[in-house]
Amino acid sequence: MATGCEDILEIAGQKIRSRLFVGTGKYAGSQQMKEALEISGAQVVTVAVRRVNISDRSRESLLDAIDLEKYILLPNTAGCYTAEDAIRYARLAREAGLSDWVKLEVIGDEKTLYPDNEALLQATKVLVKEGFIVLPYTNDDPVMARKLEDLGVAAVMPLGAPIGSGLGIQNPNNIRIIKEMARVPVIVDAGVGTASDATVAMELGCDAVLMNTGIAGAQDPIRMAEAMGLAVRAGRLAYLAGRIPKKSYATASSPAEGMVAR
Amino acid sequence: MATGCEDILEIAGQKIRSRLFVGTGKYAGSQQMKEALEISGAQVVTVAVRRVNISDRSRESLLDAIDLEKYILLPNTAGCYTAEDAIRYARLAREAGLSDWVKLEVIGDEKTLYPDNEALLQATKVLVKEGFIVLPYTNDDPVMARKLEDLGVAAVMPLGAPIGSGLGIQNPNNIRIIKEMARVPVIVDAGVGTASDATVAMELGCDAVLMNTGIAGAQDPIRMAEAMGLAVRAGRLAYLAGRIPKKSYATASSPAEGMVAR
Amino acid sequence: MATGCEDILEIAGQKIRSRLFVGTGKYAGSQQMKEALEISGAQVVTVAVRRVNISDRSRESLLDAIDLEKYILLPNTAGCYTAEDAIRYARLAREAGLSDWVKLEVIGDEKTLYPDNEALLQATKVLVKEGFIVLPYTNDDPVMARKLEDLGVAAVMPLGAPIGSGLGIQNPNNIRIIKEMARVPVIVDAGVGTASDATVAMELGCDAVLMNTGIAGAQDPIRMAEAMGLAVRAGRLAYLAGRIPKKSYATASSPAEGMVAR
Amino acid sequence: MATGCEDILEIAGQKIRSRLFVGTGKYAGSQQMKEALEISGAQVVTVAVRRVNISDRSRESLLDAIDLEKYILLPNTAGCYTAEDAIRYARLAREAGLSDWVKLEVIGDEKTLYPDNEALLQATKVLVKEGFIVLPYTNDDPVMARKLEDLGVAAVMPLGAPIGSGLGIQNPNNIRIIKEMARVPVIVDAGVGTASDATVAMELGCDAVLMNTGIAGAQDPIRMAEAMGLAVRAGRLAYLAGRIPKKSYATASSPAEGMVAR
Amino acid sequence: MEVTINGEPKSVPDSVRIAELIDFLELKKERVAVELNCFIVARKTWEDISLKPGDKLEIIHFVGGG
Amino acid sequence: MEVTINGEPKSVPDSVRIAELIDFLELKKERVAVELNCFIVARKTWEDISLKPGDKLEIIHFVGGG
Amino acid sequence: MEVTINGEPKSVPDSVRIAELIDFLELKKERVAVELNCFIVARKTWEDISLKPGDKLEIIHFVGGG
Amino acid sequence: MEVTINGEPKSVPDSVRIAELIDFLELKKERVAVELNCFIVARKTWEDISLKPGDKLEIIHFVGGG
Repeated sequence: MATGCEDILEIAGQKIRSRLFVGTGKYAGSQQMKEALEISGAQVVTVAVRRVNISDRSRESLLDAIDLEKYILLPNTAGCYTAEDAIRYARLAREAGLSDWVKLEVIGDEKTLYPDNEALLQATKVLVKEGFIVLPYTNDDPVMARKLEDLGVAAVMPLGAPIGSGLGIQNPNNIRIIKEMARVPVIVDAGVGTASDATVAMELGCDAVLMNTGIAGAQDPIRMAEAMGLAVRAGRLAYLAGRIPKKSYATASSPAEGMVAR
Repeated sequence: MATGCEDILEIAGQKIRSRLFVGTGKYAGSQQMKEALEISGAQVVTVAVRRVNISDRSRESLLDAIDLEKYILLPNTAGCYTAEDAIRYARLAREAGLSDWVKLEVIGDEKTLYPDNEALLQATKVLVKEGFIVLPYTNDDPVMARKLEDLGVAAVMPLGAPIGSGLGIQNPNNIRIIKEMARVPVIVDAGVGTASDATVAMELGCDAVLMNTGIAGAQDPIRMAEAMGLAVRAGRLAYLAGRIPKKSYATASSPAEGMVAR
Repeated sequence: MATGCEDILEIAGQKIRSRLFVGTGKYAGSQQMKEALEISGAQVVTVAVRRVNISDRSRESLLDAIDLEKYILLPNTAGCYTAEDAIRYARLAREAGLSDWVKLEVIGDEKTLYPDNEALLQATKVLVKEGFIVLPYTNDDPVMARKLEDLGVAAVMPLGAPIGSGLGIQNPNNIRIIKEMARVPVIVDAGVGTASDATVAMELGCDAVLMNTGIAGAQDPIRMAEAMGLAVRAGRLAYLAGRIPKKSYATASSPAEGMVAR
Repeated sequence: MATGCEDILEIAGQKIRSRLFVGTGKYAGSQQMKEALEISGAQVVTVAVRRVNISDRSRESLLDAIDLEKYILLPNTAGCYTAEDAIRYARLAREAGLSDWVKLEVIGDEKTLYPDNEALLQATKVLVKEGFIVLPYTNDDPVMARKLEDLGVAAVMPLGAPIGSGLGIQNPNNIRIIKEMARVPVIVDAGVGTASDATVAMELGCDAVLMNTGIAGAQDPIRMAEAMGLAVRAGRLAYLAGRIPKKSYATASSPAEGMVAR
Repeated sequence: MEVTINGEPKSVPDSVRIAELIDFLELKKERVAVELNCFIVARKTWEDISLKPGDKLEIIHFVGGG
Repeated sequence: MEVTINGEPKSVPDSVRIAELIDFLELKKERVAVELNCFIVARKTWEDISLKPGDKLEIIHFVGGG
Repeated sequence: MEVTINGEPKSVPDSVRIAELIDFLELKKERVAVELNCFIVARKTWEDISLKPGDKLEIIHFVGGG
Repeated sequence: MEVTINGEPKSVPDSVRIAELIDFLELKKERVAVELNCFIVARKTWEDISLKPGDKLEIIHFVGGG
């Protein structure tokens, strides 16, 4: 039996099996998305809130492809540039999804898609008061993380790098500090480009990793989804196992004594 | 069913299930070692050649702890500083192990335990002629790798960093170049300190990773062994999946169209 | 005559000779500080605002050691944790220094000394209205940088790493983005540990670098001050010169033709 | 007067003013080269050995552009793939240059231009016996460096990255180890792409840096030459000055006491 | 009568109730949320509320996103 | 009379003017700034303003900082 | 008689065969290799070769290593 | 007579001395080195050595390199 299985993530009282959270955007089709979700082992999946296409009913709804018994939906407020918009989308999401969870994004800039932290704090205040389980997408600023915590978020989700950039964790020191200071789970959100990026995030002590483009944009999304599932588990176990210290020089792994006579 | 399972490593005609090779040194005891080997999923395990302790027969032999049906023994020539010594140990290993495989080490310096490449080439020449399956421990020099190939080694094993240093792959560019030029399997040997180091090695396209201290020296070797097994699979799958390109700026993962009216 | 000498930095209409800004804290004595300032070539020097020691008049004042004909004083609001405090210190500094320049710091956390960006924006609003030349110490968030610009700061001063940490630029991608988006000078403030850190900051395109501990805390502050002066010039020139692109493989620097006959 | 001026490099009894060594290849013309050499401050300049063009006498000779009173010529054996060729070029160079110095290159691979270390050792043995001052271009292998030292080279010149790649020091740990073990000067040769790369090399404790493409290939070679001259001095001084230790968290540079009353 | 749904003019039965409208548009009730003139309409009230000419509706659902 | 300067009780001449106080404390006028009961006192008014018992003053100058 | 095994002097039965020696030392045949005076002794010849006084033997096996 | 210089056939005066050849080719003596049939010819012997038909010469100098 594998070790570390008793190591369960809990957010706002909800036990979560997998420390990999995945998005549902940018897949070639819903069949591909379903397979990717399945093999990734993820339980929490993010979705966006958009208008129904009333002129063309043909298009199947995303939710037909997602087994709600198996997955926890985490609606986002992607595309919102003001606190008002983000609050409006969060409320629509709650109405449509019958769940209080929201990945709160208030974007501050089109090129980086970095958050507008001022507006994020305003929106967080309102939504927490309305009983939402708020998981805010923020930058890697420990001061922001603490302010969000003080407002009552369920977790903080610092970015590792710009959304979809695939640059990996640009500032591991900040992520580590955020985790050391945090009293709520820390989820690295955005920037993961390949498996080792996810492993590094977990080795820093983070509680989970959220990604979308890193999987959906890979040449073979299914394989990458499997890779990410393994990578997150590997990073978590390595963190729990306690790595060896780094040294500039070598230490033999075979015994020095017992050599035959020269 | 997991993807990538049809992706089998073959060395000298031997099919190998797991791309993680592990050492057997430095464990607290053989029970701990057995569990670590088991959970790591490794099939190839390295061993050292040393004198039998004839005054104290009590000590159980390593091989009592290793199921030879399950594992492929890879004897090393650790501790040898000359071609002559390395050849002598390889021959003893063959005699004791009834196998032709050898992890050929000729150490050139005590502080770094880096190879003496001149002596390594000499020893390789002799042992290949004697029918050994030679897997040489070398540095990350593409020219050396090609010379070893030309001498008929079964694989090249460039170091990622000094043995036991835990520094991870110090020169990814060299490892990538070695792999691009190689016509035999490339196995990163030495330097892995944590799971992400192993994942990175595999993402560079390497065929396998060999480690000992990274697992045996961890605070919880069993958990780290599991982490390394997952990390190697994650890295391999990510390499096969084809990662997204890196970009300095962001790309949205949620659709831009379909926003509600302001 | 050296090239690049016509490359002058200008902040709020003030032409500034040197792109190295230095602090005056933590020196062994004012003689050491004077020599360090002198050899660094810096023109802008930061100072802190503190109570006069009225019980012990013996201590010479800092300003006795700084030739105000030669140096531009940049008072800071170090130690302030609220907008109110920072505003109060800025006003005191103006009254004492007869200058409108202020390095505006509003600290958000004791362990990282990272800024409280919300409070920083409030203080900036007030001080700009009062006619201060505000140079805010902020984190490496491009969104914050733009908000500060929109409030009318004279320059933005993103941190490279925690004050006094010596970690160097932790997130070069963010610093580059801030510079690409900025319409005012960008000065990397905090985190420089050694000369190459300063060179890297300038190679990213930044307009200047501000440091204190990296010089005053070195074993030989005078030598490090000289090193930093050279490093900043080197980085600036390299940026202007336009570096060669990076390649994984080699290109000969000696001609291929004209070899003698084999 | 600048500090560190008494810090003179000496190779084979020859005192050398500047720790920046530069190549003479790939310039737009000899006027540009002259200016670059001049502003770089370099004293040692490398040249290649090639056939005279007897059909077209128009072409001015390189040496017409280099004041031999001011510069120390370091002929290389670039383009040689065997010990024999390298020895032959070294002898021709001595005959043409009336100097015993040679930058010994024996290339092992066309794509990386990495050295053939076996052949390099052979050529070194012969040339040292013939009284040459041998400065061998080698890879970043501490074992090779020691073997070359034992053969009597005047300095070792490990590569930082492939020639002309501009990747900078790929394995700082190896370079540091080589320097710690070396009893002759260590000169980083090849791989420098921008000023900070040169600074880093010197901060590792190296005695000098040799580059060509990094300067000649820049968009503005003259400016980059000046940058490199400053960068090498900055790195050297920073090394001598003794940098501050790295810390994950902050330390204030302004005093904690003396704050006014709240 | 004419109303605006998701930014497009649309003819719908006079004083149609929202619940009816959802059927009329062949949408899955349990998958959508409705805003009427910028206020969210709680699902449980869809039976009661009927539209007036010129009403502005937003009908949203979940799509793939990160 | 008693006032508080930089947090410390201090006896100063009755209704001393700030300009006089600075001399009394042997401070360099052009190097310091003064807060009286939390309000900055412009240098040019130092001649005019005299202290009352219990006044709280902060007198600051520049020190080394980063 | 006296021989040297793994660097230690050892008394063994006169002209003992290597196969017998392995039993005498209670070692597992299939786990060890033997050098006699610096030459490897093939396992299949252990029955035939007997030791002489002063012979130097190295008997090795596998131990944990990386 | 015909010799080969730097790989190219070349007509030169019969039994021309190397020193003369360098002048003939308008090269700067102090900047070049000469190989005759794969052996370096020391500068001080250029006056004495004269070429034979079919001789192979390499004449090199320094060019820009790294």
